[in-house]
Formats: sequence, C-alpha cells, structure tokens
Amino acid sequence: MATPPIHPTTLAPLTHEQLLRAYRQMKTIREFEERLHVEIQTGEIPGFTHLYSGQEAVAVGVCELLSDADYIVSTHRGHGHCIAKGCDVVGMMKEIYGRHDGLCKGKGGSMHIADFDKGMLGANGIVGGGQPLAVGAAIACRNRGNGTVSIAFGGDGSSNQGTVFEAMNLAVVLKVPALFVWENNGYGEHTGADYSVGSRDIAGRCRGFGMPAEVCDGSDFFAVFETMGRMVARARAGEGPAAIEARITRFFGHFEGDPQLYRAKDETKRLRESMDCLKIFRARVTAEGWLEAGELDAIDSEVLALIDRAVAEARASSPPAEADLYADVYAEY
Amino acid sequence: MATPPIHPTTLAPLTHEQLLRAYRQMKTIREFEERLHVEIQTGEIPGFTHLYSGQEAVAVGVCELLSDADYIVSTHRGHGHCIAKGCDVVGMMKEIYGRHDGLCKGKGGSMHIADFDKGMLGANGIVGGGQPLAVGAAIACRNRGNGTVSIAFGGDGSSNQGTVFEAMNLAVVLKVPALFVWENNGYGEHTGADYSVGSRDIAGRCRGFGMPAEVCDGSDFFAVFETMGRMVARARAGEGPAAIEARITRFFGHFEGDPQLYRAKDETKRLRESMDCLKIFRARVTAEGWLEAGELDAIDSEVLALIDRAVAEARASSPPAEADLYADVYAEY
Amino acid sequence: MPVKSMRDAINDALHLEMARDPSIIVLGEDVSGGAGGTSGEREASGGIFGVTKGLLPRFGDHRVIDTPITESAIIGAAGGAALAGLRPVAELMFADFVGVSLDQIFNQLAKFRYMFGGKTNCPAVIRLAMGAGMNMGAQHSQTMYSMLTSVPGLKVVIPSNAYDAKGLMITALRGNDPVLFFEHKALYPRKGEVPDGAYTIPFGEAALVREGEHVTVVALARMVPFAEKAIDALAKDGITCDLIDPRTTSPMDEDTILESVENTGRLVVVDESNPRCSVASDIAGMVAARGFHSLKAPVQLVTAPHTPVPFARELERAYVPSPTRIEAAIRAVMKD
Amino acid sequence: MPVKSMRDAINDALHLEMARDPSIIVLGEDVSGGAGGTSGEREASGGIFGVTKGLLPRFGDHRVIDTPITESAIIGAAGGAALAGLRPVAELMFADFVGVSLDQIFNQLAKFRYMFGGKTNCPAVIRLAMGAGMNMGAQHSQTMYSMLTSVPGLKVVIPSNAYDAKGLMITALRGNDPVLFFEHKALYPRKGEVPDGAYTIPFGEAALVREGEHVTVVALARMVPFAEKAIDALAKDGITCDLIDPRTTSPMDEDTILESVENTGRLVVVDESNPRCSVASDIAGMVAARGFHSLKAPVQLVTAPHTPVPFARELERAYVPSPTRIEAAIRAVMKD
Ligand SMILES: Cc1ncc(C[n+]2csc(CCOP(=O)(O)OP(=O)(O)O)c2C)c(N)n1
Ligand SMILES: Cc1ncc(C[n+]2csc(CCOP(=O)(O)OP(=O)(O)O)c2C)c(N)n1
Ligand SMILES: [Mg+2]
Ligand SMILES: [Mg+2]
Repeated sequence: MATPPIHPTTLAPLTHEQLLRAYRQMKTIREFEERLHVEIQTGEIPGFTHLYSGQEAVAVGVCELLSDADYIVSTHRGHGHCIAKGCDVVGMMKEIYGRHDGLCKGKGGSMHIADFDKGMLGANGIVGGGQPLAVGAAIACRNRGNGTVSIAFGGDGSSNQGTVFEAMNLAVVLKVPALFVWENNGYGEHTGADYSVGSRDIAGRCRGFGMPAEVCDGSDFFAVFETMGRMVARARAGEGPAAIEARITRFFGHFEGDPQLYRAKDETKRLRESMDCLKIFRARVTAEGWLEAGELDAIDSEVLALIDRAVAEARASSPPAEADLYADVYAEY
Repeated sequence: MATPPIHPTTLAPLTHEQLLRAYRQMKTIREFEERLHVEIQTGEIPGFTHLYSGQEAVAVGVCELLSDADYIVSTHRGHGHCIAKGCDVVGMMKEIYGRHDGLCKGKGGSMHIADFDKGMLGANGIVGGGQPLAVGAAIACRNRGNGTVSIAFGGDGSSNQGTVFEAMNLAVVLKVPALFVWENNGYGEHTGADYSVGSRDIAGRCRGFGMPAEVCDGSDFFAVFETMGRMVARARAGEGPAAIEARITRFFGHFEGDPQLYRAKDETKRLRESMDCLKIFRARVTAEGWLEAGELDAIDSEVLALIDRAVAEARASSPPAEADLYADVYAEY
Repeated sequence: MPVKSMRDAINDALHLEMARDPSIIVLGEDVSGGAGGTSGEREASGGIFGVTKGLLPRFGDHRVIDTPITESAIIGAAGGAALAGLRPVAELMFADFVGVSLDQIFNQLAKFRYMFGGKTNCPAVIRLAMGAGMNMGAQHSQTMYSMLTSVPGLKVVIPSNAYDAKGLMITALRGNDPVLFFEHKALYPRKGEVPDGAYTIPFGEAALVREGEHVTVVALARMVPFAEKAIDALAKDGITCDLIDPRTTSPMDEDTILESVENTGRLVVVDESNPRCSVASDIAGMVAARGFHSLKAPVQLVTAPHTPVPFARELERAYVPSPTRIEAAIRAVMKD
Repeated sequence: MPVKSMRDAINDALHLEMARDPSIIVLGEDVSGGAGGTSGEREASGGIFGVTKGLLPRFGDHRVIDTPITESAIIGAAGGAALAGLRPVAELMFADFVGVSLDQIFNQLAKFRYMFGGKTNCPAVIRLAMGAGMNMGAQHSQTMYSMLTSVPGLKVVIPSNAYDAKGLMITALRGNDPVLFFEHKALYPRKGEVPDGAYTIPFGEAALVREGEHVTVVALARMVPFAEKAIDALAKDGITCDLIDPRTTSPMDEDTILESVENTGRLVVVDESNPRCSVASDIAGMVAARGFHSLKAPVQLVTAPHTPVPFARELERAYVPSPTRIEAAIRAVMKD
C-alpha cells in the first residue's frame, strides 16, 4: 500500500501489492491444477477434467484488470479463469469433487463452475457456448453506463465455432464492451490450431470482424496485462469490442487421461522449461528489483497450504443429498 | 457458333451465343419476377415470395461460368439462381403455384426449388442454411478430382450467420472448391447491411477467413463474370475457396407485401434507372457492336411468350393429390 | 372490454411491463426494423409480425435492440444479459429457427440455474412464431414446442387467444425462469376481449374452455378454436365435451386433465405437431400412466402426420388437423 | 464367434463398408486426430471414443476428414456431400452437441427429399455418443434421441449391444435416408459376439431380448442390460417378462410391442431420457391409442427425472433409471 507504484508496463502502474497478488493467483492456479493431476489418479474425482496449467498468465493478466463488477465467461478449461476472477478455491475444489458444499452444490462439476458475486458467469461445456453470453452481459454493462466490461475467454479451437463469430459481429454492431480473449495453446483436443484456423491468424480474423485485435505472449503476465489493458481501457471508454490472441501452451493433455500422441514426445517437457509463466514472472520481478525472492517463496508455501487444505476439505466433505437432484431446476414451477 | 469469340473481359472469351444466352437468362429472370409480382395480387399463389428482380446479373454472371456438373446452393431469394443454373421455367412457375407437376411436385414452393440434374442443390428457407451444404458438395467435387466447383449464394444479411462463417473456415481448412457469392443488396429484411455487417466490409471479412475476396458491381454482368471467373478458375485449379461481394440492389421489397418503410420513397424508382443490369448490358453490347438491338428485342419477345406460357400452364395445372402428402418423406421406411 | 388481436395483446403486455420494469430489454431481427440502410423510417416494422411495434420510439435503442441475422448470438446474448441482471425478451421470429440457436436454449439458458447450484436465475423470454396455415413451406410452418417441452429448465407457453396471451406474457416477464413463448401465426389477427391494464395468468393452470360430459378434449393454440368448432357441431347430436387448453405445456396442468378424464372416461388430444414424441403423445402417455383406471376407450390422438409441412395449399390443408378430423375423433372415441 | 466391444463392432462396420463403397466418407472433429500441430502422430486418436480408428491410414484424408470445431458445418457438409452423391458419416461426438447443428439436421437433411418432391435422397449417417453414467455433467450426458425421433425424415437408431450396433450401422450405410445413430457411451466397452464379416439388421424390427408372460418391458440402449438385470431378479418370484428392444425409434416397430402387450396386458417402458415428450411417453401414448383394450393396468414409465443431468456421482446415480427402479416398476404394474 505504502509502496510507490511500479511501472513495468507502459499502460498501468502496478503496485507492489498487485504484483504479489498476480503471482499468488498464478501460483494458486498452477498448484490447484498440478494437484488435481495427482488427485485424479486416486479415482475419487468424478467426470473428466481439463487442466489450465501453463496458461496462468492469461487468466491472471486479464482478470487483474477487472473488478467484481466486470463479467467473465469461461470455457471447459475454466479453473484458471475462476481462480483469477476470485472464486473461492476451497469451494471450487469441493465442486470438482462433487460435494454438497461445492461452489455449485456439486451439480456443476469442473466444467460448470460459476460465481455470480465475483462476476464469474460460468465455465461452459459447449465450445463456443460462452461468447454469445458475454455479449449479453456486455449489453447489461453498456446499459448501466458504469464503464464495466464483459470478457469471453476462448481457445484456438473454439475460435472456429459459428456462435463465436456471431458473438463478435454482434458485439461490433452494438458497440458493447465485450472483449474476446483467445488463448491459442496450439490445439483443440488433438487438432493443431494451424490446421483448424483456416487463416492461421486468429487475431487477424477478429480484425476482419471490425474490432482491434493484438497478439501477445501468453506466458508473460506483463504482456497480457498490457495488451489487454489497452483493450479494456477502450471498452470502458465506450469504444466497443476488441480481442487479444495470447500465444500459450498447455502443460497437460486436453483432458486428464489424454495420451497426447499428437504431440512430440518431449514437447511438454520443453515447454515447461521455456514457457513457464511463473518462472518468467519471477525472473523479471526479481531482476527488476520489484519483488524479493523471499516474498515469492512465502507465497509459494501459503499457496501449497491452501491447496492442501482445499483437497483435505473436499475429501472430507459429503455428497449432495439425493433430494437435491430435484432442486433448482426452476426458480418456481 | 461460327462467330469469333468476343473479348469483353480480360478473362474469358464470350461467344456471340454466350452473350445472347446471358441476356436471355437475365431477361427471363426479370420477366419471371415482374410477372410474379403481378400474379401474386390475384391471390392464386400460395405462401410468401421473395423476388430477385434487380440482381439478375449476379446469378447469370456466376452461372454462365458453370456447367451442369458444377453445383450451386441458393437462398430464400432463389428464383434467379434457379433460372440461371438452367432450371425449367415452366416447372418453376408450377412449383410456385403449388402444382403437382411443379419442379418439386408442389411440396417445396418458392423457397425450396431444386433441380439435381442441373446441379441446383436447392433454395433454402433458412438464412445461412446453404453455405455449409455448398462446402459438402465441394468435398464431392474435390474427391472426384474433375475440376468441378460448388457455389454458395448468400445475401448481406446471411453473411452474419454463424453457419456461414463456419462454412467459410471449413472450406479454407479443407481447401475445397467452394465459392461464396455475396449479393449485397443493402438490406436483410428491413435492416441495412451497413448496420448488420459490423465491419461494413463483407469481402474483407472473407479475407479474414483466409480466402481471396473481391468486390464487384453486381449490376454489370461483365464485372461479375470476370471477377467470379478468376475465382472459379483458381478453384478449378485446386487453389481452394474464394468469395466475391457483388454490390447490387433489389427492385422489390423483401417479400411480396413488404411496405418498404425502411427505404426512401423514391429509392427503388431511382435504382431501376441507375442499376438495371438489363439496360446496362444492352447499352454495352450494342455500343461495342457485339450484339444488335434487334437480337435483343427478339429475345425480349421470346421471353415474354415463355413467361406467359409458364403462367398459363401453371394456372391450368392441378394441385397434388392428397395422398402425396405422405409420399417421399423417406426413400424407404 | 376492449377488443384486441392477439398480436396487439402481446404488444400491450410488452409496453406495460417495459414501462414498469427498466430491466426488460427486447432484442432480435427487425424488432424495430430500419436500422442502417439509406433513408427510410427508423422503426420500419416493429417486428416482422408487428408484435414489438412502438417499443423503439418509446424505450430507445438500448432497450429495443435490432440485431443482425444471428440467432445463436441473439439467444446467447439474452442468456448473458439475464445472468447479468437484465430481463431480456428475445424474438426468434419463426419457431422453425430454433435449430440455429438450440444449444443456447437447451444447454445454456435452460440449465444455468441447475448447473450452478441454484445460484442464479435466468429470466429470459424467447418469443417464437409458429404453426402452419399460410403455405410457408417446410421451414416456416412448424410448431417446435414438443421438442422444447422435453427440456428441463424451460417453461413453455402456448396461448390460444388474445386474452391469455397477454396475461401469460406478463407472467413470463415477471417470472424468474427462461420461458419459450409460442405464438401461432394464424392467431395473431384473431381478436378477443382484452383489458387495457396489466394482469397475470399463472403457468400450469389449464383453461376449461368448454364443459361437457362425454369426452375430454385437450387442445393447444390454433387447435383450440378448431376443437371448439368440432365440439359445437357435435352438440346437436347430444355429445358434449370438456375442452381443456393447457396454455402451458411446461409446467403442464396434469390434474385438470386427469379430473376431466375421471368424469368422461374418454380422451382426445389435438396437437398440430408431428405425432412422434409430441405433446399429444406426452399427454396420452401421462393419462395411460396416471389416469388409466378412468379410461373407458382408447385415447384418440389428432396430430399432423409424420411428414414435413408441405407447400401446396391442398396438401397443407390436409396436413393440419381440421375441425372435421377432430369431430371424427370425438365420434370415434365415443364408439369404443 | 469373435467377441468384440460395441466400439470395435461399429469400427468394423465402417471399415467393411468404406472398403466396399468408395462414396463413403467420414468427417468430424478428431475423427483421426493429429492434423496440424507440431510433430506427433497423424492418427492420434481415431475419434475421441476410438470408433473411427484405423480409417485414416487405410482410406486417406480425402475420405477421413478432420474438421475444426464447427458442428453446423460438419453436418451441413455431410448434407451437401450427400446431395452431391457421396455417403457421408458425420461424427457429432457428444449427442449433447446437436444444439449447435440442429438446423442442418432437422430443417435441411431431414427435409430435402420431401421438400424437393422426392427428387433426391440424402444418405448421411450422423453418429452421436450419448448418455449419462460417467459424471460428465449436464452438457455431456444427455440422450437427445427423443427430440430427433420427433422429426419426420430422420431415422433414429439406438443399439443396445455390439452385435446390433454393427448390423444396424451397415444398414445405415447402405440406406438412402439420413440416419441418426446414437451410441451410448457406457456401452462402448461392452463386449458381445460379433461376426467379422458384414451383415445387416433391418430398421423397424425390434429385438425380443427376453420372453415372458406377465409384463411387457420396452427398453432402449443401456436400459436394455439394466432391464435384463431387473427381469432376471424377478424370475425367482415367478414373474416373467417380454423384453423388447426397439433398436430403432424411427421407424418404430409398434406391432411387436402391441402383440406383446396383447399377451401380457401390462407395459413398462424404460427410457434414460427426461420424461416429457420422450420415447417413453411416445410408446405409452401409442399403446394407449392402439393397444388400450389389451392393457390391464396403468402403464409404468421409468425415465430420468425432469432435471438436467447432475454432476455429483451420487446424484447422477439417482438420476439414471436403475435396475432396482425397473424391478420396482415391474412389480408395481403387476399389482394393479
Ligand atoms: C460444441 C462442442 N463441440 C465439441 C466439443 C468437444 N470439445 C471440448 S474441448 C474441445 C477443444 C477445444 O479447443 P480450444 O478451444 O482450443 O480449447 P482448449 O481445450 O485448447 O483449451 C472440444 C473439441 C464441445 N465440448 N462442444
Ligand atoms: C435462420 C433464419 N433467420 C431469419 C430468417 C428470416 N429471414 C428471411 S430472409 C431474411 C433476410 C436475409 O437477408 P439477406 O441475406 O441480405 O438476403 P436478401 O433477402 O437481401 O436477398 C431474414 C432475416 C430466416 N429465414 N432464417
Ligand atoms: Mg486450444
Ligand atoms: Mg440483402
């Protein structure tokens, strides 16, 4: 608080506190996912799960620009977005375990986490399902006239879905503050983005829809924060939708259990060395003297303790009651 | 036949016979539609009808480049495409009247005319319904390796539909000979294209999908023929999809009965003067000395006689038998 | 009481509620009409069926939103706006267009509340113009409500007259669940007595349109006036019927149907839909399960055939269940 | 006879027929997998469920076509290819994704033949993996076949075992109509005897899986083995059942059901779908109309509840009709 703002980006001053929080958020996502990867082996976690490891700087770089009054809409790979937007980590873990006290009472699971108090309008099991929703939330933002924005996260694969194109066009037509964040991790399931995106240029295709779009390095928190910051600022000022394409990678398979035959044998190993946003962030902030290694180490331990607690509480919790099957289909019926 | 080819375009030599046919086709479409506009007042024609008057040079400019082995897929405003692709005019008129001997036995109507022998895969009542179909037909073309192509006609309004964007992307990904013809007549129903197309640039948006796209004057047969000719040639050579945006106008309302309040009072009157493809064609071919006015006049009379006959036969024909209601739901059931 | 068409009755409901509740927005293709283009009128249509007429001039273009042709985005935007606290009314124009937006309807809006553990409502109303009778062909004449009735999380409203349409629309606009509001195109111009002020009609309460002794007839939308015709024709032969209009198929007022069948022992269901997995078979199945002991005769189902809607006038006329066919079914069920 | 999983049986059918008929193509997301990307294997998956394994290496990428995530275009391309003379097999992956492609399915492919006056066929097969049981949540666990059964022009196939799946798939591939082929995810690994060569099973012919005296049980897909369990458990109490697996719901073999009900007088329908406008209510309604005089007791419907599919294991287990619930329904129908 008392520390003067540091200016790592051309755009927005980041306070010492913000830097610490950004790191904490990224680290929390990473440990949440790495731990899930282990816990899933136990067979205790139902369903199928898509992990966000490797992409943390995107979720956090974007969400550090937002307040609870701003909206995000997420995807099947949503844990990172949820954490970055402020969802309770223990509640999320319980949800993923299918517990009665999970964020969605165990009825949603990994692919359907939402937290409306945090402006987190929901992960989505349908590829391209979220983008139109984000435009609707952006209409609400515009109509309120309070400078809030609505963000749609999406993958390279989803960027080919018709619903997504419609959402982009509608956002431009209505000039609402909807922002499209493309996390290009190179694959949609097993198919390369260089195959599925005909133009091989997601940002360029967005520009074709009449909105500004920029590419950035998704493993660099500062690059995401700065690029997205420009787009958010325009949108808050009423200048309409925009997009960023963050080039990034995922450290795990498409879903847990994916043998990843479509990848070179050592690909993820190499990428964990060269594209780890945590390492990149730590190197930058310590080299610049913005943060001390000890501060980061302390966060590391706190995060590990938090994840331990989340898993322990989730495992100890109980499933929903059978009667809950019938609850909450309607507000009233 | 014996006349040497005339070279009105930089691309393809047009024979005397071709010029005559192009005029005949455009004139046939025009008279078909103008006559429908009159006949619809009698109340004898069921349903609702979208007329193509004013856009003839697009359908004919495109279809003169095609053979029966090439495919087209059409829209709700399909009469022009049908005639240009060689559908029987009397059969069409009977279909529009809902007669048993109509092209589709009276079961399709104005919005659902198809003729598979002519490579006409169907008009479509769903905006954006046709473009994915055209990509499928283009897969068949590619797999046959015989240089055939598949064309999707669509309006400015339809160019905003998700199915259409998906079709364009898929065509690029598969590099199949699918060609997208955008007839930008300024309106989708009552909404201006300058409103509904966020980028205000349909061709540019196509380029964003990774295909070449050019704009041309849709009221000039030669401009359409030449622009589309380049695109068709590439596609036949295996170079993949492309698009043209033909700037054009419709002389009537969206459907018959549309009061057109969204248009300036004298708009269509002015456009009939400045953008009439028949006048423009006649002026050019007579000025250049390619055709004589008398040849064109003769076609005019023949066409009028044909349309007279089509209406007379349609009026005289009988409806389908009631048992026909149950026929042709399945090939076998 | 003022006499209004069903079109105007729904328009009334929208005007009244939009004035009352600033969170209501309307969006869809040409809901006002005339956006962009050259130099015509800004409100050129007020909806292709005229149902949203006058809303744009009164409430402005932040609340009355013309869209491109983009049904998935229209419904999706309605869903997102609902999650963000608005009350959107999305016009899908023809019910036949659900296909280009179904995911948003059934996987998104319908499921939000449940998937998210009851932590949100999704108060969106989707308006759909349905039904055959205007020779609009296979892709502009379907009913579609059977498909949507099957989806948990959706409410499905199918008014048969102007009075009900207004009251049901106001209920929809004040409720907290996604509602699919089906408007039969042939009923738009049909007039009835409709008060000027606001009133609500609860969902899940059927209307008893006729009372009788011998047969229970259940009918929806345009089939209600058709059934009335048939029933009136039978009166001269001393055959009297209960005519039940469920008005909403989700929730469905099963009890009113079961009570009537208890009295009559005979059931005819009239449904303009195709027969398979239809509301007609749904009601028949429900009675076979819950009202079997009341039944004295086989249930008679009067539906469209298992064919697309044909274009030609004569074929479409044969396609749509007619008063004559309804009358025949009632006579048949009396014979068993 | 060789023993194969249902997954392999369907794979068999595709291999055999693609070798026989060069007009068959396969398209969908990751039907081979591995297109583009860095440096992994070109056939990385053979379909997310492994059903299209081995087709790419054998038939090449003009016939085995990986697509982007673009379901409307996948189904549309299948339709267009069919009109242009090919026989496409489109994989939609999860049946729950019909929402993003429904227009192409029900307004296009289903209606071509009819709208165009019988002048074309549309021989396209759409494969959909359906069903609950893996805790995949509300958007990856639905059955969806009730909606599609309602659509004239579509054939709907729902195999319950490996042998039927192969024979029905070959029939689909040799037919001339659009077919929706529903594969229950929980049945993929289930094994049964399956000959290596080609054979066909006609559509519209139910299988009589068990023969008995007291009750007619109709069940589909995974509900067939569940019903077998229930029926076997009842045998010790001397209760025996006909177990009918319709195998296709469009066409539906009504006669086999009606004949059985004539003998037993009692009907239980088991359907994993939500109850409203379901295949369960469709069959119940059909029997209430055509087999009423055979019925001695109310029809019992065993379905999922009118709720989305919940995530938590315990809730999903309560959601899916179980052998225990089926047994209870059979006992209940015997009491009436
Ligand atoms: C409509 C739809 N189609 C297909 C799928 C199956 N699916 C789930 S995730 C996925 C890949 C998404 O790729 P991308 O958008 O790049 O996101 P990533 O998984 O890389 O985060 C696919 C095909 C789906 N869930 N929904
Ligand atoms: C999916 C769908 N949405 C809406 C409609 C209603 N509709 C029919 S034509 C049309 C306008 C189409 O505009 P455009 O593509 O420009 O073609 P034009 O009518 O100008 O030829 C609309 C909205 C439809 N038929 N299908
Ligand atoms: Mg990806
Ligand atoms: Mg237009």
